[in-house]
Amino acid sequence: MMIDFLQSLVDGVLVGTTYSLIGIGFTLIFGVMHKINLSYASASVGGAYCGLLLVGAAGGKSALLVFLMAAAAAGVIGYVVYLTCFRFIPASHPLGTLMSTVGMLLLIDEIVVHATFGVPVAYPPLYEGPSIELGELYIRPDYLMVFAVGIAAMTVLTLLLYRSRLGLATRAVSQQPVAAQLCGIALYRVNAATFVVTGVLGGIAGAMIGASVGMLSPLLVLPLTVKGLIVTVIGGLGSIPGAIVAGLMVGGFENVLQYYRGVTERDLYVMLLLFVFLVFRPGGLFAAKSERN
Amino acid sequence: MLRVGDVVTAYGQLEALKGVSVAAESGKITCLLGPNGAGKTTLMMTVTGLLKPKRGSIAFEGQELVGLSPSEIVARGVALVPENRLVFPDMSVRENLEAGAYLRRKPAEIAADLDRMFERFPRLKERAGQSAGTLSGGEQQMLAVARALMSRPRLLLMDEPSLGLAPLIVEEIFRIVAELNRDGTSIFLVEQNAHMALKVAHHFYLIEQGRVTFSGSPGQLAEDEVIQRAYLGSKRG
Amino acid sequence: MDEFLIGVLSNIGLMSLLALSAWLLLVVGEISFGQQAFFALGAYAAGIATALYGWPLPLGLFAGVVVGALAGFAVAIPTMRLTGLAFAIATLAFAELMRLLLQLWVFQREVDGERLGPNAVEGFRGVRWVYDHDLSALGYLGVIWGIVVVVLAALFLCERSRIGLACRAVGADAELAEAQGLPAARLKILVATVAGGLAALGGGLYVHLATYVEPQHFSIMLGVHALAYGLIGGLGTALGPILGVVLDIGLLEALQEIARYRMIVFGGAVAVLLILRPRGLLDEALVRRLTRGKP
Amino acid sequence: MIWLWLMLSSAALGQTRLDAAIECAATARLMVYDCAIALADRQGRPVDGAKFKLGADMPSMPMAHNVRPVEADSTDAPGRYRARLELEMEGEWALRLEFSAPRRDVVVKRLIFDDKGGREGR
Repeated sequence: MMIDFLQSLVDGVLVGTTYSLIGIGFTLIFGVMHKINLSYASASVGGAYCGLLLVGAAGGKSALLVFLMAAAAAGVIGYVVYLTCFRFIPASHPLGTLMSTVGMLLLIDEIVVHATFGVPVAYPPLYEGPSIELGELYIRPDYLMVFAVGIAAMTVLTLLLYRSRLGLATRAVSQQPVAAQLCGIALYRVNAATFVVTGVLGGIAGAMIGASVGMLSPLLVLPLTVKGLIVTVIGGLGSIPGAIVAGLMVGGFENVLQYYRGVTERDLYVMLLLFVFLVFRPGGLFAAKSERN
Repeated sequence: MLRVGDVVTAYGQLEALKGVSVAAESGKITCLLGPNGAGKTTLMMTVTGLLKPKRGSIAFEGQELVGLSPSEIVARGVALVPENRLVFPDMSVRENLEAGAYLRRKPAEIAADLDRMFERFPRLKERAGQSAGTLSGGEQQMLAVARALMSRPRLLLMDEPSLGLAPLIVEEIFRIVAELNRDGTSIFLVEQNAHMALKVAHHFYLIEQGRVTFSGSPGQLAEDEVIQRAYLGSKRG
Repeated sequence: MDEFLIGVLSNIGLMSLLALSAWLLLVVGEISFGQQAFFALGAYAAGIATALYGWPLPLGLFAGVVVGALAGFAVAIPTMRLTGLAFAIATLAFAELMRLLLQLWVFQREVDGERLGPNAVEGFRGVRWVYDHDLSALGYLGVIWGIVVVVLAALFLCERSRIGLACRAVGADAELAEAQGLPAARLKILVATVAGGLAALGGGLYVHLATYVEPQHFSIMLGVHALAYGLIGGLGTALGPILGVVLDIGLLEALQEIARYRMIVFGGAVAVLLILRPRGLLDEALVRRLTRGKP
Repeated sequence: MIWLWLMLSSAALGQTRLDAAIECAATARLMVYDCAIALADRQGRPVDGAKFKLGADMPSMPMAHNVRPVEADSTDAPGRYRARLELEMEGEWALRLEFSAPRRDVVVKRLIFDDKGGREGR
């Protein structure tokens, strides 16, 4: 009983890293642009598909290569999304941008459907090995690998944000875009770079999801988009630590509920949680400090 | 050094600048005085490329700035201390200054300038690791000035540096302005506080409702009248 | 009239009601990703009324509208304080909540020796009023479009009324409108209520056309389409969302050569069109230009 | 007018309803299926002479995928019909039989399609 609870919690938290990554992508773009990119999860899954297709077309089989190509392809998709949905739509029309990213979501999703006839494709596991036993607790090696890759990606991102020139510029733009321009930071270039970086992150997340589920399907896109939004909202819009914690939380919460109550009720409670959060704590867990002028 | 010729800037149909011509001389402090809504901030934003003028020219050291992006204009040697300071609230004081030096590539020079800023603004040194959002208004103003200086501008634009600050702090800010100018930085200042501005300025303009209505040196116009027009605008508009 | 054409026109009418529902909220400046929930509620309520309790269709539709409007009102109360994005996600959460509840809900009765009614994921079969009453496809098309025309007429009247103008003002800048003394929050709740009822009306008509619905039909995808129709068609006039529906269902889906790739074309068009027309094809500026000079 | 008629029209006419069993087999062409449909009334007697079209849509991707209805042909076997269906992807589809004879009616069946064919699921 207790051990079942722990087991589902651990599994959920490990896989929750993928939610964290998707949430970081949403939140980072929101931080910089103050807009939501709803095509993000579809671009991530699309990137994961591209990785598989590109490596497969070249006759390769290496899972590592698939991962790298997925990340690269998703970075390119991120740039395309920036150009179509953000770069040229005036800032005074947030509705237009939001809807445009929805169009992008449909577009990417449908290209995948047409390219694969909606048939789920097998995804290579990144690591196969014996599972680790901690007492009665089993830690699945592929989940552990997903967790490790997720943590590594977050670490690299943190270093990039806090130790690089691009990171300085990104933070400057997200906190005070006018002053950032006055410092000589080119807004469009930083925005585009943010989309590429979050795209790469999403590609890694997409490939991780493929690897942990064992396959990819276009039907993953909508639930993943919703999960990403949930993580972003619960973590607090614009907060990266918030997204990380919320991702792990939602992953664990969801898996435990699934174990006890089944998939439909699980989703029901997750949605209820989201609704309650929005109504009673719209700032999320890590509510941003009051805005300064 | 800076020549603004007949600039018109509009927000949609509304013209905030209706053909403004001003100039800032090298090595001098030039001051633009005027009431709220006269177009002072609009002019600053137009010069720095944040707004695109409908027509007119802006020449800096003989080169046209109109059409350049803000970052290209910073690279030419024009830096603005914006209205309300606009520091990066969740970045440390040191990072704010590093952001100011964003376009410069030599770490050693940047480090030297950082030391120089801390020397000039000891308060900032004390708070180097603190988030800028936690600073007081006066400290934020100093940080904004220091951040602008980190790009090594030849012309420093300042938009209402005294706004919302206590009188003692305002005096300190203007002392720093005079000091910077003595050390060789040309300054173009926009203010509503005519009393303080006239003390440091070599040349001043009055701007009212998007038009320059007076140009001369301090003393050419009675201070009372300048103050009156800088706060309220003249009756004839 | 060709059966296929009747089918397409019926679908356009139904989706128009859902699109108008999303559009109404866009007019007051709110994005809802959840109007499909009210569409679903309308479908289930009207279906239960006619199929399980033998109510006539008009009464069944009315019941659906009441349920949808009440739900719209109930959701609007706690969510209206939320700003744009939070509101959008809250409506999405509500709609998913609704859909998941429908996936669990079993409510069946024996009618004519057959068990009918919502049956969790199996869906709700046997809403056959239209077929049992020998209403022809053309006749039902008439019913649908009769209702759409009445709704449009009502919206056009509202557009010129004080409430319509107030809604536009709230949509342009809620804070400013409030500062001018308009009850922005109350207007938004009113609009959300009407929008809920409107979507439910579409749902009620839909279930009687399809005879069968299941919770999956009402996923986010449906709401996203409704929203896209409103924004593509344009925010300037109630004809905007209709234009959006006609372009997608009437043009892309009905053309055999494109139909297969419809979603690719539609998604791409939505993504790119908004660069050129961020407030849709029939935006406020165009509508003003077109109607200028008329009394 | 039509409203008045709707209000006044009588209750169900109590006709026998149709029941359908569908099975589809994959063909040599990708995503093209040959479907065999068996029609019966509620007493299980085969129904001949029906005219209907077979359409499909995908409930899990609402609005995104639906297939233009095709006419079903009768066969020599009693109550047996066939139609050739071209889908857009594998997965669960809701097949919709829209009858014009013996009278206007609709039957909806859910099938799961893969590379071998489509079978009624759930």
